Amino acid sequence: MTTHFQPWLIPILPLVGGLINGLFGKRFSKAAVATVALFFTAASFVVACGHACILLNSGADALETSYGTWIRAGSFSVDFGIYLDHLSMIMMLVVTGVGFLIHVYSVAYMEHEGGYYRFFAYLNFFMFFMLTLVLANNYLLMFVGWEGVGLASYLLIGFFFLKDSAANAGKKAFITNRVGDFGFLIALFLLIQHFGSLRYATLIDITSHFPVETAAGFLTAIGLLMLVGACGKSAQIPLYVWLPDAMEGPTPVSALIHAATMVTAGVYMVCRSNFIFSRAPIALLAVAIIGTLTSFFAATIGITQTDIKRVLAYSTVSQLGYMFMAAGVAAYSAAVFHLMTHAFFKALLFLGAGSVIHGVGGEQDMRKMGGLRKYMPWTFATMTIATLAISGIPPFAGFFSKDEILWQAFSSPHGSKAFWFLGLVTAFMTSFYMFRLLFMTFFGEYRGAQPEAHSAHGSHDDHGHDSHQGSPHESPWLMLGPLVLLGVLSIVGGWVGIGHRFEHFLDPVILNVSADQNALPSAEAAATPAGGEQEAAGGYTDTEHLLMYLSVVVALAGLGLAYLLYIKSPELPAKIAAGIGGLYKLVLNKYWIDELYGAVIIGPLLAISRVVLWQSVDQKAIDGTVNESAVAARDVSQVVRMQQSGLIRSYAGWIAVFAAVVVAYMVWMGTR
Amino acid sequence: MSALTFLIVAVIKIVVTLGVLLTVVAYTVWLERKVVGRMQNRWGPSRVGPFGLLQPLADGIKFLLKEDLTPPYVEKHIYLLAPGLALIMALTSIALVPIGPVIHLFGISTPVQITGVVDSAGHASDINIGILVILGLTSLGVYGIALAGWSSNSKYSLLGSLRASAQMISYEVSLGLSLVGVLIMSGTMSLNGIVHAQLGTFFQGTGFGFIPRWNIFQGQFVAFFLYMIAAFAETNRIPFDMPEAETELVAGYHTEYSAMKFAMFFMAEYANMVTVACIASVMFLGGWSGPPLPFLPAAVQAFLPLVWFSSKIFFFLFLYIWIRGTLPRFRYDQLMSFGWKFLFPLALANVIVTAFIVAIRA
Amino acid sequence: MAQYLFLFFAAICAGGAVNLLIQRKTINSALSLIVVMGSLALIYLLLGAEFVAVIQVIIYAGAIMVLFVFVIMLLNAGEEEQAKGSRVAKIVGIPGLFIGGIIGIWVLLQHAPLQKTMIPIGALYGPADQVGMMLFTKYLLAFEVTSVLVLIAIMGAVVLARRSHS
Amino acid sequence: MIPISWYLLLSAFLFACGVTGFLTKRNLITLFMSIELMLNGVNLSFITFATRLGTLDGHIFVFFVMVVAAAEAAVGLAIIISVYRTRETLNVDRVNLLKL
Repeated sequence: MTTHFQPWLIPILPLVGGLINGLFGKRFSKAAVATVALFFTAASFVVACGHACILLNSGADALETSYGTWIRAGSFSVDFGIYLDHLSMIMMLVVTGVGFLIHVYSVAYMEHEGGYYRFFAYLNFFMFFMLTLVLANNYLLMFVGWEGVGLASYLLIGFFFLKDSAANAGKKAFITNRVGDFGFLIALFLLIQHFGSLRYATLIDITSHFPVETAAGFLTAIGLLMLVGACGKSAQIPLYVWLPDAMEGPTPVSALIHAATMVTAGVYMVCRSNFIFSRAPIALLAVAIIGTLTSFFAATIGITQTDIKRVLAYSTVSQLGYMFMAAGVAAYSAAVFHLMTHAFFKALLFLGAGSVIHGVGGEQDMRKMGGLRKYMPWTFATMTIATLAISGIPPFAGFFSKDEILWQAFSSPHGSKAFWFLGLVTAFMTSFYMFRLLFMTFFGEYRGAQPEAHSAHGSHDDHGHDSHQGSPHESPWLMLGPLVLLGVLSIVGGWVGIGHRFEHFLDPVILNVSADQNALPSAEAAATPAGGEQEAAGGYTDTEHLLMYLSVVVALAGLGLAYLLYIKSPELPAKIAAGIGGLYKLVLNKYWIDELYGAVIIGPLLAISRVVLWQSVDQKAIDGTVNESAVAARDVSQVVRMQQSGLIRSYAGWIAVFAAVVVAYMVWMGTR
Repeated sequence: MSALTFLIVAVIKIVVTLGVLLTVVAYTVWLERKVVGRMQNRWGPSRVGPFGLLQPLADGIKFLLKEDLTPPYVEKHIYLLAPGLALIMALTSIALVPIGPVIHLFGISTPVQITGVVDSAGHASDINIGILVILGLTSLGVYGIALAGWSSNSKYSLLGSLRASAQMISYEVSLGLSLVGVLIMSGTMSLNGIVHAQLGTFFQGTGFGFIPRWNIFQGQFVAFFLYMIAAFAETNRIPFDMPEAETELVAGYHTEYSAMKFAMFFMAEYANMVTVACIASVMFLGGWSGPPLPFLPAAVQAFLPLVWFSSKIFFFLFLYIWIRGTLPRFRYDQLMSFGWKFLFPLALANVIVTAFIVAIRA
Repeated sequence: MAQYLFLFFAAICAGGAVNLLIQRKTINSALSLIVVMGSLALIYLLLGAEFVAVIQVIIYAGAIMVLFVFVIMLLNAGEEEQAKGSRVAKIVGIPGLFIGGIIGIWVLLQHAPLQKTMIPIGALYGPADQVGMMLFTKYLLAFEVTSVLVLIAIMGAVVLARRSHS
Repeated sequence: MIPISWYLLLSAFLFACGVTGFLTKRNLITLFMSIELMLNGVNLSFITFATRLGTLDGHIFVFFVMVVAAAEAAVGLAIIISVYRTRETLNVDRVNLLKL
């Protein structure tokens, strides 16, 4: 390791920024706060790039460094260690890069908010924890980051804590995540129990001696529990419910945490644990199923939502589902690839949405928008790019990653046609609701509230734009800059994946398991020879081409349908909704999942806590004991206190008398 | 020597020493009046005898003959006890002071020191915690003043004695600490031993061979000044004479006293001065030792120690008077804060530094 | 010779102690206590503990009792008003005291070894340097702790005695 | 030569006097002095035994007792002074608010 290799700087820098802002920010000017936050984030990004180069030049599979022991208990010990391989490298670059852009964006976006310094402190803390999560060299440290980002997201969702909905959303997110974390923790305990270590490297070589579990064994158990954790963090069925509500937070937060980075932690974790999953096919299958279902399910909900941010939220859930599907078919690099591109265009979409909300003065209901094309051309342009990207239309980023996933789902030894088909349908729906969003927002004519009637103002995303009421307006360049950059990224971001180049990029991470025979071959490893013989044809087999065209067609179909429904004849949707009333209601109300949970889990829980824990145990048993003992003490003292006359000399007298007794006794003992 | 001769010798020594001491006390008063007079461009006593040399005698007679009145409402016994206590404590201390080396008279050899004896080897030895004993006696000396003030049942006296006792308690600490340095250096608490530790000279053989190895020259000068200041306070002399600040409290603790009782306080004060002078010279200026003067005849040599000692005493007494003629009186709070916030820390520092030096030397 | 010295001082000591009890004026009690301490110092000398003897004079008689006298003067605590003693004290205390005293004397006098072991006069058991040596080696910790205690006591005294300026 | 028991008797006597004083006197200061008397009695027996056993530990103990007594006197007298300020009396029987 050269002296240039100081990876610890990457997480620490944002922490420093966060601390400075958090401790002293109150006294700083907004400019100062912003400067601090931006500086440290940028610094962290630069350092990250530097280390990426170091890693690539070193040609090593992974660079690991330890900064001393954190916990030692018997043979078990955990280090403060950093593990830098291609996987964590990508994650780190995405986090710092996108994070930095979003910081820049927030400077303008949050300008009119209270608690400016608080916001940036939280953001920086988030960066710190996220980077810890990504760069950790063992599961426990990862777990620290895991909880940390949870905390950060809780704080940021509840940033407008004066608003009940925001506060509740924060709690909801936190508690839901607890469920997942619980699973994750148990997985960690199992790891400790069976392998006595949590260090990736150690685990990798221990597990390399394990055969693949055909039946359910403890690897499967671990895998499933990890999946539970991942579901919590990455908003998969059944724990996805918190993500849509999380949109209560400021839009940049939604962009950074609930689209680009934190929610992908689950995917990262699954990919990181590939050495376990590739030996637990059942767990792997579970991952795939959950992912597919989630993506399909969320997409259907996305179709009916009218709140711009909620649509995006559901599409996020759905895209995450995609990634899980990919991971589930052992196409880890496809998953990571999609993770990356998704980070770009989804962040872009959220920022765009933010810009829109900003422009129309806090309105989030798409039905009150429309025709914004003329008012905010830049936002429109970038949003369009993002939409094309997410809908998987070439040559935009989303196409490559999504197509990759579909192909893997189709061809991988773990994949199946069912996954592929559902994925395809999802892709169709995705492009449909995304274009629906685009059309409803930017086309047609402005349906927003007029200057005098600014009722919805500030109701959703507390936005004080008292400076400019009335007609929508383009956002400042400080906000557009990041949009444009991300736009560029969401165009070119996908090209790295042309001809399976990206798959092999992660080989060092993945192959180190599939290298040994007794592990399942990962999708790429299987696919490589397939692509290998066809290198002439741009690295694609015919089936692959076929599927590729198919997905493009599907995407275009979605576009067309959206165009038909929302540009051509805007009255149709209402008709259709009326036509299939029941189903529409069901979907519109998100299948009443929240209500279901409320009835099945939360209600009983509250009831039990109130009746049993509070009223009987706490009030009767515990308080009762305390009070009774107090009463007893009082009664006793009622008698005893008669002795306390307040006369020193009487006390002294008693002392003297008993001292005399003792002495007399001793004398007596002594003389016989 | 037999017990009888021992007794006789002791008695003789006591009588002589006390006689000398009282004379010195008397003439210190005269000296003070004379010197202060000169300092204030007056003649001072000059009527009674040549240069008013008989003045002390006259004063003594006057004190004896004056009416000795006891005010009503005083605590009789304590009122009577107090002056005696003060005087006794003042006079007793002198018993421990080594005034000179062993002398040989009529075949009996004994050191010029009441508590001193000659051991089998013919060397002088005395109480080996002499300095502590002296400190104890001085600390008891407080009672005289305190009780006097309280018993005479007058606000001036009470204030005076309150001040006196507070002041003496406070400065006793610095006093004791300032001596610790010397004790560390000479490694004994017997005054005799301390004097012997200071015999001889520095720079043997060089031109400076005459500089004696007195503690003051061995880095104890800080302690010396500390001691002098604290001692001034102990003896309630200007600038520390709060207890009898005539401008504030008529005459302080002895306001209600008259005639011989007052004289006793008076004598006690001057006796204390002498004691302080003795201790100062013993602890810091080598007691009866001094620079060797080989050119003198043997007969004179024999008397040198006494000469040295008395000249040192004289120096200190003159210093007392001089300062009285020079300095104004402290304010009470100044006095206290000076004692506690300046003297005390300085004394501590001196102790620590000395201890370090000695430890390093060893 | 030594016996007579001892008896003499012991008599003074006991007398002072008794006087402390019977005196009504606080100042007299204080003075008699001083007498007790002084004579105790001399008894210590008889026991050969010269250092302790002097310390006794300096600390007890010279410092603590001065403090007492000082406070007595300050508060001008004159007569102690005579209240009728509690009956319990009269009934239990006085006989108890007698019995205890008798038992004590009896034990001490009957205890042969105590009678036999004689303490010679003049031998010095407690030279200052040895005491100091022990103080700074064997009992160093206790010594330090005590110094801390004294410091705390000083601060406490200052805080307590200061007039509370609100 | 003095039998050790004499010393012990004296010390016992002093201690007893202290106790009696503490039990019978009413003046706070006198009580305090009685305590000092007890301490002195104890000291005497310490010294006696030290001399008898030919060790110095007894002396050390006495030393500590004295130091503690000094500290105690300082604090105690300060307390007495503040008590006198608030209650205008030194009679312990009057200073009896701390009860029931």
